[in-house]
Amino acid sequence: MAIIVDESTRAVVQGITGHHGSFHTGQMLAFGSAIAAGVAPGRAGQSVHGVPVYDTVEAAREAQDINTSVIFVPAAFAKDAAMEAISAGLKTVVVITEHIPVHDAMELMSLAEREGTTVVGPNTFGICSAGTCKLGIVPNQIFSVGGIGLVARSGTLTYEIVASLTADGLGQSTCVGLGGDRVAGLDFVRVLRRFKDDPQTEAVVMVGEIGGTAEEEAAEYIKTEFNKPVVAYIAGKSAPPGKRMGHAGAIIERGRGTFQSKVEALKAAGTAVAELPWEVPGLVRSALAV
Amino acid sequence: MAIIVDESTRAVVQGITGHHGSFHTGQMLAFGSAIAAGVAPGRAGQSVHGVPVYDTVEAAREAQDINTSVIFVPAAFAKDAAMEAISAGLKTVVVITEHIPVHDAMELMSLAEREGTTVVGPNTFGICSAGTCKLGIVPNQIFSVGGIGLVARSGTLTYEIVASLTADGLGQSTCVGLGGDRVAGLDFVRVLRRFKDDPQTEAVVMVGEIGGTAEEEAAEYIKTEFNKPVVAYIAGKSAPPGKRMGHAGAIIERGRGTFQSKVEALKAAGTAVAELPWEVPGLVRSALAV
Amino acid sequence: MKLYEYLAKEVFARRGIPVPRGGVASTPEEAEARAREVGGPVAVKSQVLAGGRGKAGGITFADTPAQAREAAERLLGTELKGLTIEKVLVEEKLAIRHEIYLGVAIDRSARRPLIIASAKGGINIEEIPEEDIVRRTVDVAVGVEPFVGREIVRRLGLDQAVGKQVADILARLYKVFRANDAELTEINPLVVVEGGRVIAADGRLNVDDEALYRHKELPYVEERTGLEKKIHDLGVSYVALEGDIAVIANGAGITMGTLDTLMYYGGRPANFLDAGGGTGSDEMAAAISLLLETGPSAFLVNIFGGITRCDEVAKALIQARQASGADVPFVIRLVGTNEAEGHRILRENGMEAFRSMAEAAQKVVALASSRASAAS
Amino acid sequence: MKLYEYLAKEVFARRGIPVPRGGVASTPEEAEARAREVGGPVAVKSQVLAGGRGKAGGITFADTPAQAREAAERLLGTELKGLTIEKVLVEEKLAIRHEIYLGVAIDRSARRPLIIASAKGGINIEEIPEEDIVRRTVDVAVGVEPFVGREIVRRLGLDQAVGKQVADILARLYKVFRANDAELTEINPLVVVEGGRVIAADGRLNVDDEALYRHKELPYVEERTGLEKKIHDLGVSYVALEGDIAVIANGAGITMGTLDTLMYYGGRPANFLDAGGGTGSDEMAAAISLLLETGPSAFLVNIFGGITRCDEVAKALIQARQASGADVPFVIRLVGTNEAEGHRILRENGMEAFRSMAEAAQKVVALASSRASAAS
Repeated sequence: MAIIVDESTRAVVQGITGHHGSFHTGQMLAFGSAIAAGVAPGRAGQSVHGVPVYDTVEAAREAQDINTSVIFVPAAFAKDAAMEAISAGLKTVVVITEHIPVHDAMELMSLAEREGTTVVGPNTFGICSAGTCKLGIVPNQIFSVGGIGLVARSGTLTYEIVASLTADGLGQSTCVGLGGDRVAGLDFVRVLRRFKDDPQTEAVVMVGEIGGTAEEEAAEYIKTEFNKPVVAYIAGKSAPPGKRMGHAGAIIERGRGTFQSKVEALKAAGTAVAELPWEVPGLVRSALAV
Repeated sequence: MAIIVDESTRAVVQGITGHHGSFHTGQMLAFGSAIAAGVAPGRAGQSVHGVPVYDTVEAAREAQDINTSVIFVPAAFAKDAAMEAISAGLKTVVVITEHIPVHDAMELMSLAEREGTTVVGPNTFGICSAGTCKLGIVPNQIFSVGGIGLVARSGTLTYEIVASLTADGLGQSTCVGLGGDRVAGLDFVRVLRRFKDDPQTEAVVMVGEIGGTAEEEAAEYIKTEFNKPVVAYIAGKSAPPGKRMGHAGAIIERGRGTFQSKVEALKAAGTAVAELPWEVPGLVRSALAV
Repeated sequence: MKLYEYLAKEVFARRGIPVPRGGVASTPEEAEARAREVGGPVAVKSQVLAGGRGKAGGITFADTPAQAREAAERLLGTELKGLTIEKVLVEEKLAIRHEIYLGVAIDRSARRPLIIASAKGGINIEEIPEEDIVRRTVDVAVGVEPFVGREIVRRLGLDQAVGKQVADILARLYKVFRANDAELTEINPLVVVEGGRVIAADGRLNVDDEALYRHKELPYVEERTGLEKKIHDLGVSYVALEGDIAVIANGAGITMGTLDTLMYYGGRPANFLDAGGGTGSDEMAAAISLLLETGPSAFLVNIFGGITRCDEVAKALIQARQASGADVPFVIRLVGTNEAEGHRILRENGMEAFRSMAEAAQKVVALASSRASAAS
Repeated sequence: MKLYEYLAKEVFARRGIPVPRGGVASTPEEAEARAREVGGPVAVKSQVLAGGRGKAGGITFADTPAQAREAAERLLGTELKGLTIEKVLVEEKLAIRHEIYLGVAIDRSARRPLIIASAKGGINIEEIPEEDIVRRTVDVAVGVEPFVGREIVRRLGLDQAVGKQVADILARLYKVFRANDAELTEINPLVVVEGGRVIAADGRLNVDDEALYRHKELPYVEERTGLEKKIHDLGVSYVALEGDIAVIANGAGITMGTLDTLMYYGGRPANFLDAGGGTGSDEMAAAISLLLETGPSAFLVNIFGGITRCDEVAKALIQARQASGADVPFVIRLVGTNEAEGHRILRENGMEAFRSMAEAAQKVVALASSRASAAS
């Protein structure tokens, strides 16, 4: 099973001829992902790692069986690319691009909502269902197949935790990168809803951080509706208010989204909260043992 | 049963304090329609024919049980009023106002489509389910309850035909005014779909006119999917091309929407087409007798 | 409201759509001056609101400013397709390599704007084979994002360099359409000139009359004749037709139905006049007076009194007829609320009153033809 | 990017939002001139990017132009909330009857703009009781139509005359928000003055940094210190903190996690520096050099090599350290692709290399505290 991407995913890479697009197409193919087409305006007829390139998503769709897009185009053109994918009827769009203006993100989400499209990101490491499909820039070798679902706001910290789970013999179902921006297609609750219905997923690891109230909303959802064990780690305990910690999202603004409020909410919902990242596998084992 | 409006309809009148709004509120109440509230900005606390007036649709909705709006506000403010009704979650909006700019109508329909709202009009005589609910400006006394559904682009011509049906003992289920503008919330096909599922409706009278291709699309639908007898009358046989016949919609443009193409398409679909308006009741009787 | 080509192009240019260098002229001298400013060969184009100007001789070319003046002399003040040429547009003559059609209209069924494009421009869009036309509706909540242009130029099969320009022009043309409340805007032809630049060689911009109140920045172009304008100002819809029987009804559909009925019985309507549902008696009287000035041989009034009461309609008709003092026969069909009282009032005042449309139509046809034979 | 009040008000005024008469001044003489232009009593307001200027003494009133000059003399060049006052805004003093709060922000959960309003303005929005705040998200595909304003002023309980102005200002403020790619725009207070006019007495406009490239029309307001700016220009995220241990990691989350770990073991981070996933070795070296200029007592580098190879990271770190020539101890935690090779290279070059974050953090804390005690 897994969620959002799996063996039925057939992807187009928008921006496939660019530096990152080309490199990560190779990596995704090496992972085993079905990359069926690439898009780069004016480059129709070329190929990248054997993947045929088209001028537009509609052209790619006419020629190839695709249902998902992964976007590597520069920030100034990312909204347009994502809207193109949504308008072409693709059901999932993974936006890797960072530095997208927040108003572009809001316009994009407005369209996606209307069309019923799932947007992963922007500014995400992507999404990976262990053993079947990776779309994004997360390293290939850290995953192993199993029952742990991951949902995270930040990248490298998550790689760290995935690697520690794998080292501990705890394989993964799907690892979802929400992305570091303030406006994103998915949030913890939306992903937890999917994990709830996924038979492969036995427990979920949430990697949160300061800023926003998505973790607090997740705690409320876990308390009232979620039916599997959850372990959380929240980054940013030491962050001063009002300073943006790298991610546009990671900022304590107007007293909202503090480390304390997130940890308290999660604990009150029965979620185990790791104080340090490497405590996660042990907490997962304990949670599964209950 | 009937369609779109019935005994469960509870309406708010937007623009209730204006000349037309006030007069027709009285007429609608006299018909027996449940008019539960009126809206007129700055007039909260007043009442019109005993109907309480509120400043906004949301205020009306907080105070009264309403699910439908009928709009009498001037053209320049009609889009805003309709969007207010849609945004407040009303499921049907009847826009009586004429002379609404066509771009306003397109914006309105875009929102309505997104929110799943049924828009009747603009520039319509309204809608009337005989015996239960009339929203609009069609005269009260012409209706009688029965099994004939009507769907029409123009007003007075339809009153004429409804009156002739009533005189002939052929009562009506619902009479829907599509409105005379180029961009409208409903068209023949959308209304026929509803009549198809309405047990009260035994046969349908379509009152079309030159311009557009809605009658041709209806013919295609009747041929392939519709399961009840249809009688049509098409106005505008004598109209010269390129001249707008009163309605913004009634114009033969670029060779499309001629009288001939409509009549031929309908006849090919097995629909009886009346040559003159007063032939309609006879054709309905013949169609029902088959 | 239709804008003249030169006005449409002014709007295009303000939105960054490339148009030929040139300017409008009302006199041969101005035309010469415009040609001198342009330098080199020019096109002199009659500014009338009609298509097919080229075939009808309304567009000529001139190699020198003097020739441009002569061309303007030949065109200005003459009639083209029944319209007087009051202005000519003098523009650089383009070295055309390829003609494209680009337009934005309204798709009634989709209830959305519709982009129409073809790589076979230059001729009337109706004459372009269907398989050479690319259509795409636009969600007004989103607009024309760049990807739409890329997809359309791909379907048109344009090369990269031309395609980029056309996609950009399309996005701008859509903004022209939206910002001006247009019913239709077209560039036909959009030309690719020697060297690869893309330029709007012609321009059409029809603005929704209902939205003119919020476009005070646009010049007002009057398309109506004097009588049409007078009647329109009463708030009623009027279209002049070829026949001799004047017609008034209340509602666009019933008015069309009345004309159709009249023709069915062999009559020839002089006009379409929809007095609407809410027209007052003063306006109706004024409209009747104006119609009488056109010298009809008979008058047919067809009123379905719904909210309006028939007795009030009857009184208004009598007043209107008396005020006009004309000797034209009136045939009136009147049904609905207070019908009997209305009929009594009409008959007492010597006006023919019917309940059936068929009878009224037959009667007025008979009256009109007897007057016609009496006159001949 | 935050705009100064006077710049925000310029943007407001261009969108038709009423603002007080007045102007900005960089010298006491200019302040006097501005006050003379205004005529009558004025407010002299320090232009610094901080809230609570009134309470901190940054806003004074003056009855005459001479008093305005004196007030500007007192304020200009001094510090307010740690920021130097370089300009003052001299404006008509308003006869305030009522203060309203109006703002547009971003609702992360709804992924939409969020209108925030309160009839109890004038104080910080966080101090207004929840029940006195009206919130409403906006669909960007629709925008703020007039009905939204009517509903909001109804909920605020404003009277008809004031409500109409506030609804109009709200629609304009939303346009300011959208047209300027704002993260936040606020009018607090929006004041009702004697006579009933509504005026924006203060203004805040924070523009999304990621969208600045398309707002060349806005003046650039630099908020960063010299070092922050230098490091930011390398394409990495940097925040100065109070401690003594410099930190670099690759990724915002892992960097925060590194700081948290460091503090868990009793260390005090000198900074947050996220070198990102794709930062090259040159940029990392440059960032290290800049951090060394701040005089840290030790350095902690935490790298998870995913796509990046650990051997390459090791080489870059050695280069950077050698180039800087500084004597500060480096503790490096390095895991991932080619991990063993990376560790070998580091150890050979005399740098401490760990696989465990805990060990690395404990080591750097120990080194920093021993250096601190050696120094004291």
